[in-house]
Amino acid sequence: MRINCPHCGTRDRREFTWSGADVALNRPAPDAGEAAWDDYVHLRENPAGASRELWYHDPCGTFALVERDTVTHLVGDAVLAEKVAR
Amino acid sequence: MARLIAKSPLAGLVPVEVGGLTLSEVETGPVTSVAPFKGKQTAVSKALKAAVGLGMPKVGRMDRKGEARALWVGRGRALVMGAALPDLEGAAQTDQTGANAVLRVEGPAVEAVLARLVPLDLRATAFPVGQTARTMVAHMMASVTRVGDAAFEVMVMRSMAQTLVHDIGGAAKAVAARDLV
Amino acid sequence: MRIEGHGLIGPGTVDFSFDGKRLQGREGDTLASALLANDVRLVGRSFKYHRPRGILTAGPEEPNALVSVGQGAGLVPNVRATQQELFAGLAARSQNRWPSLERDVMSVNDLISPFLGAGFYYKTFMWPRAFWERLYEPIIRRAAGLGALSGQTNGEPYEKAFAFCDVLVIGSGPAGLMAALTAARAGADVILADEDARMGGRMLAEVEDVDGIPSHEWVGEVLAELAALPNVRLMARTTVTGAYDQGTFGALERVALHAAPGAVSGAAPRECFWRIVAKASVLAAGALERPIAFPNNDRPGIMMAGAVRAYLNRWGVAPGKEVTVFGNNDDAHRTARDLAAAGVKVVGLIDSRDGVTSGSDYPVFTGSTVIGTAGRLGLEHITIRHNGGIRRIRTDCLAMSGGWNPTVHLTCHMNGRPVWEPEILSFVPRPGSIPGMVVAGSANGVFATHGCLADGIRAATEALAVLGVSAPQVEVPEAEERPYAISALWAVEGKGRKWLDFQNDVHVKDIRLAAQENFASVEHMKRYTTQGMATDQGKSSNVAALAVLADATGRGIPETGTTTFRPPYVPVSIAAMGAGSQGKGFAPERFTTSHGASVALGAPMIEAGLWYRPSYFPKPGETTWREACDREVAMVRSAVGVCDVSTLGKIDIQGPDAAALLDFVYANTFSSLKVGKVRYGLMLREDGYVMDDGTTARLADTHYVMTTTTAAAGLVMRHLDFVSQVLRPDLDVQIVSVTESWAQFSVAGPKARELLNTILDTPTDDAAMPYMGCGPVMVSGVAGRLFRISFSGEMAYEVAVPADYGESLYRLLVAQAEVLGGGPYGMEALNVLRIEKGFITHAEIHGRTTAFDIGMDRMVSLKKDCIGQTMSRRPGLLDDNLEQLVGLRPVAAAGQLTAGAHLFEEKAEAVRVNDQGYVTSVCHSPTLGRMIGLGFLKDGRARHGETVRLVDHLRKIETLCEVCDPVFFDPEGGRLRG
Amino acid sequence: MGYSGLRVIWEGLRGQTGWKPMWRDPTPKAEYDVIIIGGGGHGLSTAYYLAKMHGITNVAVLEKGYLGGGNVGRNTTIVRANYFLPGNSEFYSHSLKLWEGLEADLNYNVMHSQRGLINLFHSDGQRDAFVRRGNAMINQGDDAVLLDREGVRKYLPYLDFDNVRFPIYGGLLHPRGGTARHDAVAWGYARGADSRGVDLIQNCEVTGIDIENGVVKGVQTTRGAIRAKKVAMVTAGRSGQVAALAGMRLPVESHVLQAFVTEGLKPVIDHVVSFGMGHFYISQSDKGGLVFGGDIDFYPSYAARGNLPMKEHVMDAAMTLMPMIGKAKVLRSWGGIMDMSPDGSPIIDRTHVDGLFVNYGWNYGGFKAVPASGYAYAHLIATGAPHETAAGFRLDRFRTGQGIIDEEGTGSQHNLH
Repeated sequence: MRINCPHCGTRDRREFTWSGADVALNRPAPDAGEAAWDDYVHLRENPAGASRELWYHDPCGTFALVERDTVTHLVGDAVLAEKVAR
Repeated sequence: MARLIAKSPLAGLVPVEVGGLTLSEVETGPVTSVAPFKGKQTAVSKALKAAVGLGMPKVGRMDRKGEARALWVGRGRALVMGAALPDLEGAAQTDQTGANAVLRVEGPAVEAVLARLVPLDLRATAFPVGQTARTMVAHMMASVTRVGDAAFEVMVMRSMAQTLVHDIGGAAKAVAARDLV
Repeated sequence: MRIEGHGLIGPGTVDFSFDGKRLQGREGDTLASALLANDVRLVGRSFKYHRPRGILTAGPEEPNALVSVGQGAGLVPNVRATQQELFAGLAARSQNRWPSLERDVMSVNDLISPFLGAGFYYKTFMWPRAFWERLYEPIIRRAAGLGALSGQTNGEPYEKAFAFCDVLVIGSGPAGLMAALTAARAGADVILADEDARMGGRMLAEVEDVDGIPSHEWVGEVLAELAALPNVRLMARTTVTGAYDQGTFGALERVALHAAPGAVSGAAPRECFWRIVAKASVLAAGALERPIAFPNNDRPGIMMAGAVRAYLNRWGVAPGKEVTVFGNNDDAHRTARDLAAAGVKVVGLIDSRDGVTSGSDYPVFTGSTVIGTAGRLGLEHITIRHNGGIRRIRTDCLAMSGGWNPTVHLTCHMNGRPVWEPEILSFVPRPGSIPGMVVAGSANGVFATHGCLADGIRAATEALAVLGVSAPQVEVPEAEERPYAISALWAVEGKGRKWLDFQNDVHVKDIRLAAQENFASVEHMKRYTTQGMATDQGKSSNVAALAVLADATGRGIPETGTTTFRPPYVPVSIAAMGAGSQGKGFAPERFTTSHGASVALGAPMIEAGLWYRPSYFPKPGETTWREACDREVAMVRSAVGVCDVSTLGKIDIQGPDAAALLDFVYANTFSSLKVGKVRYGLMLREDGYVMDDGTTARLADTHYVMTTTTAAAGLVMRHLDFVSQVLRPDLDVQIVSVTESWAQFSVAGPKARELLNTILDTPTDDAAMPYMGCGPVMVSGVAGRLFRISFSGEMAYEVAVPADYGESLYRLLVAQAEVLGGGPYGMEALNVLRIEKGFITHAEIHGRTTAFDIGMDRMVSLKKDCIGQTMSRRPGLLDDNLEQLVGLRPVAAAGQLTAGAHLFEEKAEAVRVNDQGYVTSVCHSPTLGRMIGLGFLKDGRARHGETVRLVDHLRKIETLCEVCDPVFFDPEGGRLRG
Repeated sequence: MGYSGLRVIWEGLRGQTGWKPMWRDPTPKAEYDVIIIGGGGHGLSTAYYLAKMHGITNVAVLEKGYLGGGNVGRNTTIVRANYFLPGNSEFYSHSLKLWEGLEADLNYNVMHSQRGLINLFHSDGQRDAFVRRGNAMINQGDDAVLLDREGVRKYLPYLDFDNVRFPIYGGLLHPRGGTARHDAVAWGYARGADSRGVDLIQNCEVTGIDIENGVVKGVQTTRGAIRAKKVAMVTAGRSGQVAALAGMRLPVESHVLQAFVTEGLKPVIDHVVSFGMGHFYISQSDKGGLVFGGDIDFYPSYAARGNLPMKEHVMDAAMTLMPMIGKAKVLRSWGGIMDMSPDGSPIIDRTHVDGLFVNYGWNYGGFKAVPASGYAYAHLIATGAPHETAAGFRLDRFRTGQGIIDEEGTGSQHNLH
């Protein structure tokens, strides 16, 4: 499998650490309540198909938001996580 | 009072000739990590250029000017080697002298040898002189930079210097031995 | 039998042996061709019934001719004789037989085979229960298996490598060659890989012309053109074994397996496992011929018709003196034709089809089938049904052809399902099964040479289109456009077993039994009968087995479906895929700057993650680690000790929002820390549990340096990147690991300052550097940093210098310490010192403990948002009945404590329901003169003074302990402050 | 029909003509008391115990593919009871006891082989953690033996004691640990359930779950609507999707775990061995293949196949620990879909819908749980109350933080368990 790093281009999967679904981008406020936090920390869409997820390119220290299909493993665009609108 | 003696990361491990390759240590001189803060990239690059004649390197580039080198090492960060830096307004500056082992690997088989260890197309067509990559060398994170037609510099964490020399040496021996089959 | 003047092999002779018998082959032989040339027909025994078996094929699909090659630790079992190139001194041995191949005791299994039908073992061996492990299973295990491993560690080199290209062409037959040529002429970067030592595929095995010259000569011309191109890489002896995501392929190259060990440099890898990344690929892997299931179709001498042709035309070997041919398709006729042309006696061509004509001068039996064979260790005659009658024919070799299966395997590796093509009675690849892959030639169901050549050009054109490159005009060479007509013939009825999976001994009746028992799904059938699960993965047998199952269940073949082909295409040695990792190569070794100095002091070095750290520093006269450890602890408590702590993670954090970042990632507050001060920090995971701890110093208003534990250094660095890029990209901060930049040494003990002042350019004192202070210092002329922190409970400092000076400073510190009655201390003493002070490590913060559990819940600031704060307040994490950190000391001074023991009330039985907690860390405290420990106990903080019983079942230790505060030594902390 | 050695001989003498189908292929009825979604190991054992222990036989098991085609048919067959946290200990202990009587219970040889499992450790810290585990096992009534380095050498002389990157300090031996023939477990339970009247319906995919006023009414399938009083989901690898049919979002991520088998070899590895520093475990099947595996690929996937980096990592671990297997060749590799829960432990519970139950989150440890999971799930479905051995497997434990069972200590990162 090859993943796109927005800085380094397409690289072997062995250079990356998968870092969770895109739910991580929307951290609730401390007082958002039990349900919101349960949602954020535990519950997952876990899609069989198109997915948006975070990958860390370990050698260059970049978190990317990557489109990937969990059934076909086709990989789409990757953008810098820090630039993703929340 | 006693004076401390400096010892470089690859001291005692190189120079060596192995499998037709020459492995030697790159004397980096002072090394500083430069990472501009938000919105300061251009200003820092200018200041750096004024100081050592090199701006912040583009992604995947190593630039040189005299003894000074500026090596891209990841997201918004460069290592400036071979020149002491003044305070650059708007950047995090961190002394990294001696933090990394920088090994020069040279010889006709260098591409074939690195192909044993690096998951990257390092042939000159894809990876010309001056190109650098943050990648892996075997199990180690590394910067791999082409510095000549048959020469690369490989940089890993200082503590892994011995493993680096061992891995590259082993690959070089195996590549050389193929010719005997 | 060799036919002189025939074949493409060299004149030189090669000596080798089989089962100790010395034989001679030719340069260019495989072991299989050489054995056949020497009239060796019996080469192995089957898996289950130990039936005598001979060479069936000439390629990777070989199920029978598996041998062991080499000896001692270099022994390789289960080598396919059809792919082992002959070399001088090759010593091959047959397998799975005892005492000899001819007389194999286990062939008794064949006699009782009526009772050993498919899945018989599921229905018996159940009583008495204890007999399974003691009797039945050992017998089954010994009988099963093929070759044997030596069991010895072997140091022969193996290799892994990466390669990149625009177009990977897999297979160098007519389609592959034309595809490679087309792509190469277009300027694409091409890799052409073929599993054979010699490229050309079937063109080396057939008698035909291409562009007016013999096909093998044409192959030579094309290869010469390819070899001369700088954008082409030819990889012979390289089998592409797996197709993975985004154009990544695994491939196994046999580098030195065709050379005698010792004849070449010992450094040459035996095999190389390639990771090939291709933007597009052409699969031109050809086709594999399939047998026909007729009664007793497994005797040595019964071979695939295409293989017989290959042995004849490529290796100049006639596998028999009186050959018969049996087929259901036109291709079988070529075998008879070529044999006859070479002067080999063809005693009959049996074609199951009616009305087939042949202009030959050997007998042709159309509308006929083989219904029986005879010959104990090799074929002697066959029985055929012809014109309603039965006829016996004397023959020592029967060449059979049930048709050809396109080699679709790689197209199935990403869950692609092949499609049934009734025209050729085979499965062909489903287009698009592998992104970027185009299938060509026989692999695509195109069987004529001309068609393959044309299809190769077509496939390369499509592959080039993937790259956005247009293909050059390439002419299709002139070649035979022979027909391929086939009619279905899967199994021939008759008395005797009709074998399908030759290696696993699955026959038609087994498949029917599976259907009878309603293992009707093809997967159930496979699993129940083991059809297709042998080393050949059913390459030639699966389709016929499917057809038999389809028939037995009243379905068509397409509805019955196929089992899934999974990587690897051919078996891959573990040593190749794991090359480089033997011994220390498994993970990088990390050495501190003081490593050499510690070793010189005699310290045993132990692993701490990837690092090596000194365990203890033995002195003359000390015979156990405990003696050294006790001395080192006392030394630190009474004088001064030096310890390299460089392995702890160190992270430089700078920027306008550095303080805000730290407040967010730590449970406690760092924005309030004064410049020049250090604070202990507790880091939580988002689920509220403790992730790591350490100290962080504020060097300047916008500049901090954080320390982490050795174990979590990488994890914390990634965590900080995650926070700054994913959770809080609003923060303006830069984070850089400086773990390797600084060599850092702990100097601990009452004389710590005295020692330091011997090396600092400007002496320090309590006012300049109070407890938890920090700042820049000059260390013997070098700019360094000093931190007044302690992990021992003594007055202690950590002094850091740039790593280049680490070794020098360490040697200096140790030398100066010894002057003061101190010296170096290792991990053992460090551990004792911290337990005496109740300091925690990952033994306590093991991922299941909260700040509440370790008594630090008040550190979790509620005045700010921080990672883990919200979830740490879940009710389930704040229950008093949870296990809390306590100290433990034995009631009797000599009492033993052990880490990993569990805690119970004094009188309670030591069973799970009474479990009260467990012990995490113990040591003998030389300071207190007894063992002490840390552990977790239910509601432990409220139980100080209570007596609990420690039980270590494993070591048979029970000890009454007093529960106490985890700080055993200097609870007021007076010593820390000096 | 009963199976026995005598029967095998009798059928051998008469050409195997008397063997009856293992299970029927019934047409779905309009209504069942209980519908079990998923004909894998857990679903089949649930059906079996519903019939056997609770007398509930008007049950359908709906399987979208073939029986036992999920993880029960693609795993490394290890059976053990070596957990150390309350909640898991009692459950896996119960499961092992059921395994030990399974052949007699099912009249089917599942080849449960208690050849012993050895977990190696490579540092003092790991040893202490394994001692805690071993003591917990004995507290639970199971067995464990602490081996030092020399003790390990007696059992596993072929390890590379001298050169392995992370030295072998010792091992924890679980004598009753071992392996079983994975397919046979599914088939044995299927046959047992079928013979008690349960309808096993293959090639029947559930496409909807009918809920009215918070009460489950039945399911929609590719073979039509089927009504049911109770519906039990047990679809490892698809838990999230099936639960979504009932409007539920689960704490689950689905990841791929690869496994490998070599060509057949004469006996060389007599135990189940696991390496403590590289996610590698191995045993040798009765057929002679070395069966081994490692960690998940660490990215979510429903593809049931993995990629090279983890394959190589597993081979790397093999080569440092026991280089003598280097000459063995990997014959086949495959991937299973693991439903990873936030604490690495499973869920067997009711849901917010009356009559609808969940059983999922077995991470990569589901095979050994097959007997006890079915046993406990059947109990929950039949009585409405959790079985005492599975009371800890609550769905709400993550939200409340109460009774989290995190054996790995890696916290709520599903892929790190």
